[in-house]
Amino acid sequence: MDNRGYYDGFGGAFIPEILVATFDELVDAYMDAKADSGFWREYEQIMSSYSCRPTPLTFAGNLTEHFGGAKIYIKREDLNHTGAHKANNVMGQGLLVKRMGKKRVIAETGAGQHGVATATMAARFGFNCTIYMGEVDVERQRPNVFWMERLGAEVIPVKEGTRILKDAINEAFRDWVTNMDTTHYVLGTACGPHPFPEMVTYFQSIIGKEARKQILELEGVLPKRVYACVGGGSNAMGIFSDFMDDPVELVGVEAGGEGLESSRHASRLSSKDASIGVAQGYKTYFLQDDDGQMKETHSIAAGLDYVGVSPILSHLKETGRVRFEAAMDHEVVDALSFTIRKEGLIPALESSHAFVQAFKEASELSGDDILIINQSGRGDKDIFTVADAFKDPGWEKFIIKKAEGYNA
Amino acid sequence: MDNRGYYDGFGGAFIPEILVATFDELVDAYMDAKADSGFWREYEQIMSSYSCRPTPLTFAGNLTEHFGGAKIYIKREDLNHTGAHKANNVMGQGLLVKRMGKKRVIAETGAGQHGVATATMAARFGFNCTIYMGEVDVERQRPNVFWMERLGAEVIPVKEGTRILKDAINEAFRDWVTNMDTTHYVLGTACGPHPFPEMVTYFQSIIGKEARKQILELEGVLPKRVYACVGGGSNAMGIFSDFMDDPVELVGVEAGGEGLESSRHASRLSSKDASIGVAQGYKTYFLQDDDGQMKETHSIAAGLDYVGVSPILSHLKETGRVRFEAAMDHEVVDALSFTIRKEGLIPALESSHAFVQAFKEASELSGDDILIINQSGRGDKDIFTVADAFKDPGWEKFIIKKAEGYNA
Amino acid sequence: MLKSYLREQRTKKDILLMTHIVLGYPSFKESFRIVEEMVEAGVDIMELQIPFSEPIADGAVILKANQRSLAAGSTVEKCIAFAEKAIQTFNIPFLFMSYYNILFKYGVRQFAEVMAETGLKGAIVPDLPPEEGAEYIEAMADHKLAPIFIFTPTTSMERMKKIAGYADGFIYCVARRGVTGADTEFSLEFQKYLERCRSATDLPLALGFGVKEKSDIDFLRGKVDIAVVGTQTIRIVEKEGVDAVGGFIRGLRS
Amino acid sequence: MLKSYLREQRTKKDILLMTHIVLGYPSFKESFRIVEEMVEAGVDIMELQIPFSEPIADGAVILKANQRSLAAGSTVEKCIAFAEKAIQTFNIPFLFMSYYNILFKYGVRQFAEVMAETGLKGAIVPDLPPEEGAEYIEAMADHKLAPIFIFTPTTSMERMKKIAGYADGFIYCVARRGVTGADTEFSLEFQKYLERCRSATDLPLALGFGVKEKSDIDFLRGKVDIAVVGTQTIRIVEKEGVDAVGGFIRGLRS
Ligand SMILES: Cc1ncc(COP(=O)(O)O)c(C=O)c1O
Ligand SMILES: Cc1ncc(COP(=O)(O)O)c(C=O)c1O
Repeated sequence: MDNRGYYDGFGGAFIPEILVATFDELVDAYMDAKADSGFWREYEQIMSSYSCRPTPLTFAGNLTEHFGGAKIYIKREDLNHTGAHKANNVMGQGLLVKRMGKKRVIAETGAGQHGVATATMAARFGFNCTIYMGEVDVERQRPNVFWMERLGAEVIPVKEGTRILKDAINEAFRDWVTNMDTTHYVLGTACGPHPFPEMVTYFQSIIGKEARKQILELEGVLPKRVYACVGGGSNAMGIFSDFMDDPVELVGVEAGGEGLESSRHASRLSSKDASIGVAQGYKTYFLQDDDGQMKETHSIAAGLDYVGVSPILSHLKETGRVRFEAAMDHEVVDALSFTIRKEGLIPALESSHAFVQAFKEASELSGDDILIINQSGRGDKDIFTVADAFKDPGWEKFIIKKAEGYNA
Repeated sequence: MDNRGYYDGFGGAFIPEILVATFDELVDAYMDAKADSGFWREYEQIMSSYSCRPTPLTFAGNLTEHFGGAKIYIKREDLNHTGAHKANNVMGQGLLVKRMGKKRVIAETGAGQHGVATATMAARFGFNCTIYMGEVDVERQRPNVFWMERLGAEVIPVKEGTRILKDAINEAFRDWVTNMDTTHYVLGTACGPHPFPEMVTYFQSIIGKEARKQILELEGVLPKRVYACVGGGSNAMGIFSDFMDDPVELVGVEAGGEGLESSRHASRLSSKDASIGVAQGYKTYFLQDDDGQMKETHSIAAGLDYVGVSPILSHLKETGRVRFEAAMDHEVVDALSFTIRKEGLIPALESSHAFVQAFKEASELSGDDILIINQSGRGDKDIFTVADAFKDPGWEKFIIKKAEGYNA
Repeated sequence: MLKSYLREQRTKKDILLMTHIVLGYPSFKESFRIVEEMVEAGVDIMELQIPFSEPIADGAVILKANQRSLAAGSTVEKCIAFAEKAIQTFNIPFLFMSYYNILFKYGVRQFAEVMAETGLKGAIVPDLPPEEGAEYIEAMADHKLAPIFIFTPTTSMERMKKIAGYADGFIYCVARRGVTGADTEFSLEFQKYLERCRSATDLPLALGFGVKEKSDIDFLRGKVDIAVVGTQTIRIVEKEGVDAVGGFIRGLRS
Repeated sequence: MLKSYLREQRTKKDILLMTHIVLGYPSFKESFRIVEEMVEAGVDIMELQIPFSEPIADGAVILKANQRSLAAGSTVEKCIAFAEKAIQTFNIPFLFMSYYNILFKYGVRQFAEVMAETGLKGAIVPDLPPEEGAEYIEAMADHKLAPIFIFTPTTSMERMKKIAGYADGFIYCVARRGVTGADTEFSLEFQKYLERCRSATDLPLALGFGVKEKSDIDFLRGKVDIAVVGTQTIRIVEKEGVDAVGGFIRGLRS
């Protein structure tokens, strides 16, 4: 592996020696596929026949009218099979796994979204599948665990560390260094050692390719700004990548949690709490202490609750090509609520972060300007969190009654 | 209203006199729209930009291989916005409401699927929205109630009668006869008085139009058989209608519940328990006693748990054009489970009825034959039912813990 | 025939009173006592509702009465037997009121036949517009029974005339939008509606939906031939018991 | 220099023993007593692991030790102070073992400097392949510290030779796929792997991962220069207490 995936100092492949050969193989398979003109077609074909790509670019007429500024368009990754952009990445990696002749996939998951997507891909391709999930997440994201198990995946609760996403990643690596001959690790976001940031971006770039074509067809002009939430950075990189050379402002929105001053957040690029470090195989901004120990993070959106961030985004932060903002938990619930009410769309809590920032800025812009928000996933998966945020008494009664039935 | 929507004696419009003018207006608006060549284009446009039509026709390679007979294709209505074919009907009727200049919509709902779809449409179009839902269904389908409320709809629990779908329909009619000047009743299936069976079929026919075109493009030949579940009959009519004049066998699958001999089912066309009658404004087969009183019905799938059935399907039953079968609750759970495992698809419990019958027949057919199954909706909405069917201990623990949190 | 009987009664009273009960609610025995109270209090004609599981034109009170009656075991047969006994006992005309499925399942012709044999004078079927009722209209005519049809505030003059052509006995004018049991505002607009009804037919006119007290009847006097009291008597029975019915009825026209 | 020291020791013993501890686990005090026990029992060289929150190359036992140590308040500073004291007290070479972020955050050059000042002889950084380690390699060389690199069964001969070019002190040969703490099957294939390692470099070879009892050491004798015992001593401490360590170590080579 000569190109080690560096973006002006961010990235790299800090991998245990035992995995070097595996990464060499992966890089080769990925480069081969990328060079094969038929591969992208095959990828597009499976995404259009198994998921429903191209996903629509929906004009949000009511939101546009309400804010009285820029025209707001929404890229509908929520309509993907399994309900989020995660499908793009897993199906792409699935095709690579087939090329490499491996028979087993593993993945980490936080919210469970990437776990469900990977288990789905594994069912479809006939792979064995093991999903690592922090014990805390297993408890709070039970519905996704249920579906992963139905899909035939083994879900292993990770009981070490902070028992959330980053610990699941570590555990997946531990599995991988043991079973790399048979196994591919389907990393779920544009993080981790090279080639993952580049490769995940490559598969997710289908979002931006479509969105750019769609907006030009619909409006004949490029958008003024594009908004995406940033967890690991895959949906953001996915929609940003095709606008990179355009005069389009790109805005990434991180989890502001309970506020950037509270230390209860997951803002790596928009807060002063992060610094450059190396962990989980790559160099980027991490929320870490002065010794380099990773900190606990917080977000209402499990999928954004992560200490690291794509090295490509760290690079784009430094160059100023992408602007980063943070949205606080309560703002996120408000934006979600408002979007449901106004447009009949239910963005995931993760995606709702992007909506928060777009809503803050829409009215500053003129009616000729266009905003695109990436709705990375659908929010009905978040009902347990959202209902709690609303303190919905009907929901609580329902759950209590259900529980009584089980206790009886 | 001269054409009263009769299909060889089934159908009609048995409406209270107070609604006659409203139905005249509706029939006019519908006929006008149908005659307007731009209307269907407008409809297709909104379905492709707001939902993601055309939905894919997915080749189920693993199921095909497993059964070793016909090639199995799956029409992916689960990928619609809001997760089911119900979106097609509500968006179509929404366009009509706009044409009629009304500002309020009402709807009945059983599973909650149609209620969520209607509330979504209302949010999008800016209509006021009231949803009637049997009290029993409100209790068991709480997640959908939660989303309807978030979407801005008022959900009214119907406390009369058997407190399920049919009672919600009655209550919606009671609202309508009071508020018809401002209000349109968005009936959710191909039942009720003319023009609903025809009109709902018209909007749902987009499924069959796409599927027919897709299979000809993919395979160059027509399918041998097409399977759809039958609640009120809208998804079945939707996919069947474009194959009506083709040499294609059409198979409707009703809720066999605990068995056709058990009286705990909802099979109007495939059991001997139903007879022709007139209720809820139309003539069709109903599950009723000798006096004409409607019976209680049962299905594991709330969306199939209904006493009546589309008059058009009753007609097609009599002519033999459509074959009707029933799938039992436990078969449905098995087929659902198997489909998840094999293809990574999660059909709704309703849709899984169609899968049951297709699985029974696939291996009898040859490798040159093609089956299409209509996956009318996605099953993740059914987690509370499916988890119970599997008696999943992890799920029960999760719910009990949640409840403890609320009780604390 | 019903029509001529009503005309004759009108020569004696400035407004007639039609009441409505749901058979078998609270019980058949009490239903009979209610009829008795009503007849003794001077009611001129009665609707006997055969309960149906899906009474879509009825409001909450009558809906509940239908369901309770069915839950207690009412059948069409028992309703017919009840009507037979009432007719033999009391000297006023009785009508059946029900939804079309009850007739349809019984057999529309057989239903008309049994009505005639039993001595009923006609029927009100609120979910059967004349366009759907060819068989019913014919069968009723064959047995000299009055098919009562309905005018509403949304019915055009043209349609009123058409409906009147199918009707016999009287026309049931629905006072307003909505189902049974809600209040009606007896406004100027309402008065115009009644004038339209009047000019569309020379059949006697009955006015129902929301008639519940003396002032309503006073308002209707001179405008229609029959005032229909439905939901309100059920409420009286529920609140004050069967014995209160007679006094309530007497108070309406006194 | 480490390499020559090890060569010299090998002239006295047919196999050397390197042990590993996680600093601050169960506590710094106990860590020190463990070192004491080990040195007294004849251990030839020790790895002192500076705990890290994300030790991806370590298995469950060492992972937990890392976390407990951090939870109890371990810092890099305390680890350096510990090493200083150990080096002053005991006359064997000590290495640091940690993940790259610890060095990176400290500053790679500063880290090498402080290691040299403290008297450490080298470092093992399992998530730093030589390709990523240019600065580290240079800094280590500047301070005459040995950067220990790793061979694994999946490392090609070509790559082994390349790695050997960057390495100093000795080569850490990982016995098998996987993380620390699992069993290793010392098979024929394994023997071939060691032969490949041997032919790729003339640096001393250490073999780690899964070495836990006398028979393992016996097997390794003559094939490698150093046997590395890691996880097993942590297990001994956890199960039998610090006092059991000396006996365990002595038993390995007796
Ligand atoms: C819907 C959704 N959006 C966004 C994310 C964040 O990931 P990324 O930043 O890689 O897009 C997740 C992660 O689970 C997700 O589920
Ligand atoms: C997913 C799904 N499929 C099918 C049905 C049954 O309705 P229909 O027979 O009108 O398609 C429902 C009704 O709620 C549904 O939600």
